[in-house]
Amino acid sequence: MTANIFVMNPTAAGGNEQAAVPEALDGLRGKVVGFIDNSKPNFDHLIAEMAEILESRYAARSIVRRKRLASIPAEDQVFAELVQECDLVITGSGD
Amino acid sequence: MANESMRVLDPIGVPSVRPQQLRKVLSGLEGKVIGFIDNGKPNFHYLVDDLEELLMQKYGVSSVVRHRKRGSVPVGDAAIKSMVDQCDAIITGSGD
Amino acid sequence: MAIEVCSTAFSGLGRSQAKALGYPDLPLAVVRHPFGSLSRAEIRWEAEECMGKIAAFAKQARNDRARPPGGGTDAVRLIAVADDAESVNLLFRERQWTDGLPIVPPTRERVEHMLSRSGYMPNEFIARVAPAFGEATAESIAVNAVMAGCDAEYLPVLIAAVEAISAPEFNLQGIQTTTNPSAVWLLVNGPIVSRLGMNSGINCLGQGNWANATLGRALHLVMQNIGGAIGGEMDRATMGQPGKYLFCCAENEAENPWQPVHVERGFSANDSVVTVIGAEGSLNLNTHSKDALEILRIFAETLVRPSGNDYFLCGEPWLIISPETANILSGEGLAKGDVKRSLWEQSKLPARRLTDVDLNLTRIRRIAELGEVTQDTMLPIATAAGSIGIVVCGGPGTHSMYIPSFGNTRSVSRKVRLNAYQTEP
Amino acid sequence: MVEAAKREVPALAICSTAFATLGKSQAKALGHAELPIAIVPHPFGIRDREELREIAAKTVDDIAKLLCESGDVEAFGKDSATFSAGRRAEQITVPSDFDDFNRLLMERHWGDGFPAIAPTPERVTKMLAHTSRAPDEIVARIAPGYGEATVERIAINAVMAGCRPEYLPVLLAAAEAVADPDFNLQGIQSTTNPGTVFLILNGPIARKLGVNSGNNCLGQGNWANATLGRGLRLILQNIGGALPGEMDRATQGQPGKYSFCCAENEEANPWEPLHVERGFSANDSTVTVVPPLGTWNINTHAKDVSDLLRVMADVMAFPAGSDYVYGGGAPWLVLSAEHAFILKREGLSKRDVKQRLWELSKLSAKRLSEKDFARTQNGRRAELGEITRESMLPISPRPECIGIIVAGGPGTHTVYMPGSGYTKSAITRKIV
Repeated sequence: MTANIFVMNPTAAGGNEQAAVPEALDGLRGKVVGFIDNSKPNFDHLIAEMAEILESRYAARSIVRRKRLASIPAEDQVFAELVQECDLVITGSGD
Repeated sequence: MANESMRVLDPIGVPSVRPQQLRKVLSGLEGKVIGFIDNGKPNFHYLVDDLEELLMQKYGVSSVVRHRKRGSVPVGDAAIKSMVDQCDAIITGSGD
Repeated sequence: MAIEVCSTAFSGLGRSQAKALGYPDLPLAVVRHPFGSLSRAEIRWEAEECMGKIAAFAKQARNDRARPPGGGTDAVRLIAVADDAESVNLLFRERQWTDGLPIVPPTRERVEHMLSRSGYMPNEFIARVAPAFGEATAESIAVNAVMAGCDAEYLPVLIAAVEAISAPEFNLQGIQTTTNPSAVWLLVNGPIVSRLGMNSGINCLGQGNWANATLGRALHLVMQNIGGAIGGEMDRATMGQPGKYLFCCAENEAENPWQPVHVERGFSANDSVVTVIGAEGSLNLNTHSKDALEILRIFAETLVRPSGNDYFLCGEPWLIISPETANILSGEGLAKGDVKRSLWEQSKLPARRLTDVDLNLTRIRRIAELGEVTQDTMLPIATAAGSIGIVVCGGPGTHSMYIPSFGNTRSVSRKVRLNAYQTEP
Repeated sequence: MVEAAKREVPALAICSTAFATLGKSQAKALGHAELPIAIVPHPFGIRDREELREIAAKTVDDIAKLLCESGDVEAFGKDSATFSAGRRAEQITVPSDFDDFNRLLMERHWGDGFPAIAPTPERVTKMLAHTSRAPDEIVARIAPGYGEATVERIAINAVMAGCRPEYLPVLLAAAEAVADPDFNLQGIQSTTNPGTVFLILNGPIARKLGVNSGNNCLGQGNWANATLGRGLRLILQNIGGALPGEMDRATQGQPGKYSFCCAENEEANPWEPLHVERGFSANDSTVTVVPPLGTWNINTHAKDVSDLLRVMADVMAFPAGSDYVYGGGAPWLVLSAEHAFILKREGLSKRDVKQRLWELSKLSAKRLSEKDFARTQNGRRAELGEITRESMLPISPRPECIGIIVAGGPGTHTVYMPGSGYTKSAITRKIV
């Protein structure tokens, strides 16, 4: 029989409070939707198509902000503006 | 606890060849043929040029035979055999 | 409200990071990967699909309000396991807490011993480590140091390294989550190098030295365990590189004809300093040239590659110069700054060597720095000559090394905090 | 030197100081510690003609003396470490405390710097159960020390690396592969280049052992990849005797010297997998050894075949590489599935890709430095004939020498691994 030893967990307490996602919207009609473009190839096209669908089919309005680089976070200011103006923000990752 | 020991197997590999006394010596350099295996590194051929001259001048070596090696690739058996047949002693080089 | 659009390949990253940051319910709309190679018609189709999902998310009432608070990993600090190497390693591997190599079991005794001489309090906060932004305390770093096999004396070096990787300009989030093969190269300078017996000479980036091996490894374990970057989940590396196990050496200050890196960066020669560099790989620069100008030309031509993030994003390339070659350059009267300037000038890449797609990306990313980029633009490898890093490492030999950078990263140096006990001669 | 001495001719080596340790250690490892070495200052490559003359004048007397005097025969046979007591490994007593055991490894230079699992007879026996080969069978002799890699010694090092018992057959095949003369392990292990050995697994065994062929397959996190790569490194160092600073002369080395192993992503590969290309059946399991000098990330979002090939070839051609100077046979590309897909979509076979890359990656001899050009003329004359500054140098003797596998997860990355220049070919062996 082998005795037990106690070992310590090497991961960290996230320290990140579990936050609730803000309440869902009651649909898209009349809402302002913001996009953050991650500058990856074709993502601009995807956004353009989605914006067009949003406007023509869901009667929403869209705003697009472009991140300079895919792999660095969007500037705080870009976020602040979008949050101010929009009911829904859509971000992207991947390529 | 700290003084307890266990048995483990030695991980080190050793060649199976038992050492043989391979070192052979010459009675002197007078009239001998010396072979150089040039490792192809920069300047080694100059060093061989100078050594050739000095060995002949100072020690009466009769001639020097050279084989130039290709980079880090081992010298082929045929080349070694040909050098061994021609020379009384062989000098190799490594490093640059 | 926020929704994230991810390509399939990144949905694991999106979900894991949202969860780690405390937003397990953040909606993700997933599109086909790689959408970069889809045609316009296919993109339209993906957009239709994706909008449908987004519209549904927008309406959906959250039905999972009763989620228990707190994540899972921090609930248990001590775990009981059978006291044999196989059981411990199996447990840690199952939980994805290792790099795949055997670890030293981080028992409370070992962790306490690791901390005992460091001068750090166990609960001392050091940094948050991306991408999960887990909290690195002296103790949680010490746990990973024990696992890696570090000696207690190494801990202050590791803690300084964790501070360094967490500096915003290092962009650890990018380094840890990219598809690029980016590792963290840990470079150590100052008196601590000889005190810990680190290798700065022959084979300094290779195996065989305990301090190099275990310090480099411990830093990557911290990045994985505290930073939460697990391969295939938040770590999206396409193939990665062996440097992701560890990438660590010291500068060969004794044979460096120039200022060592830490002095160049404003520290005193007597300070012990770590520098972290986001490295994409390592490329052997082998030339037997003994002529300074020719060496610089050969080096510069080797930097010029039409596929590197240094050019796409304007990076911070590093060169490890062998002592032999550094002495040839210095012998011709070249200061380190001269070498940097010459390399910077000679390594400008004609933009036409990039493919159209890559040139377009470069145009977007470097417009603020370079203005309009055309086929005729000569792209510098870095914003300024001074951004090229130069360090002298290694033993005899004509080999230098190019360490391309991840691009969106700047190296960071931090002084190692040593207490009186550790600085005793 | 040893080769000449074996033929009963007086032999002597001239070593520069930096290589004197290699020379001595290797002669000793081969059981000929008595063979004489004349030492010249390192590096002599940078000396001018006058300085060389002085070095020659100082050395000539040593040479004369060493060739004619019998020297310190006492030294011969003193060190029992150079003797083989037999083919089975000896049992030794070590502390059972984990930390003390690891300290001992450090002191004896029996490892790579990481904690190791103690190779107890029980663990080694358990591992040996996974092969039908006898423990004392010699699988290979590992350069530069030419230590006997018996089945048992390979198992011992595998245990230390942390391998599971069922990984043993992979390392047996890998040890055979690295010892193939065309691989030139002596060159890889003792060079100043950052040479190492990259292991590629193919066939059913990769899945069976859970070897990572996808996301981050060259990075950390997978038990099989990590310990198989490390297991081979311990074999190379402990059995081959390539201790850094002694016989291992790497100027800086590279992180791939700790562990460098993955499986081919056969599912994502649009072509035939590597082992099938090399004449094995798809159901065979194989290991392939490759000698990379580093890793270079080819990151391109190109979606067009000619763009993609042009960029890859442009990356391969650079004037500070060993491939062009020595004309070796193992430059290697690990393609992402996305890049492979683009190439295949346009109808290119793997062979076509190699042919196109080989043509496009020719390097103008003008770009080499004077000294490297002179080496190239010497090193590749037999292959290419007379080389002038106008010559266009191919990266390898033939297009087929360029190695290609498909591995990794999603992403627009291909990893280029330049070859060590003096390996004739990567080597594949069946795992049985």
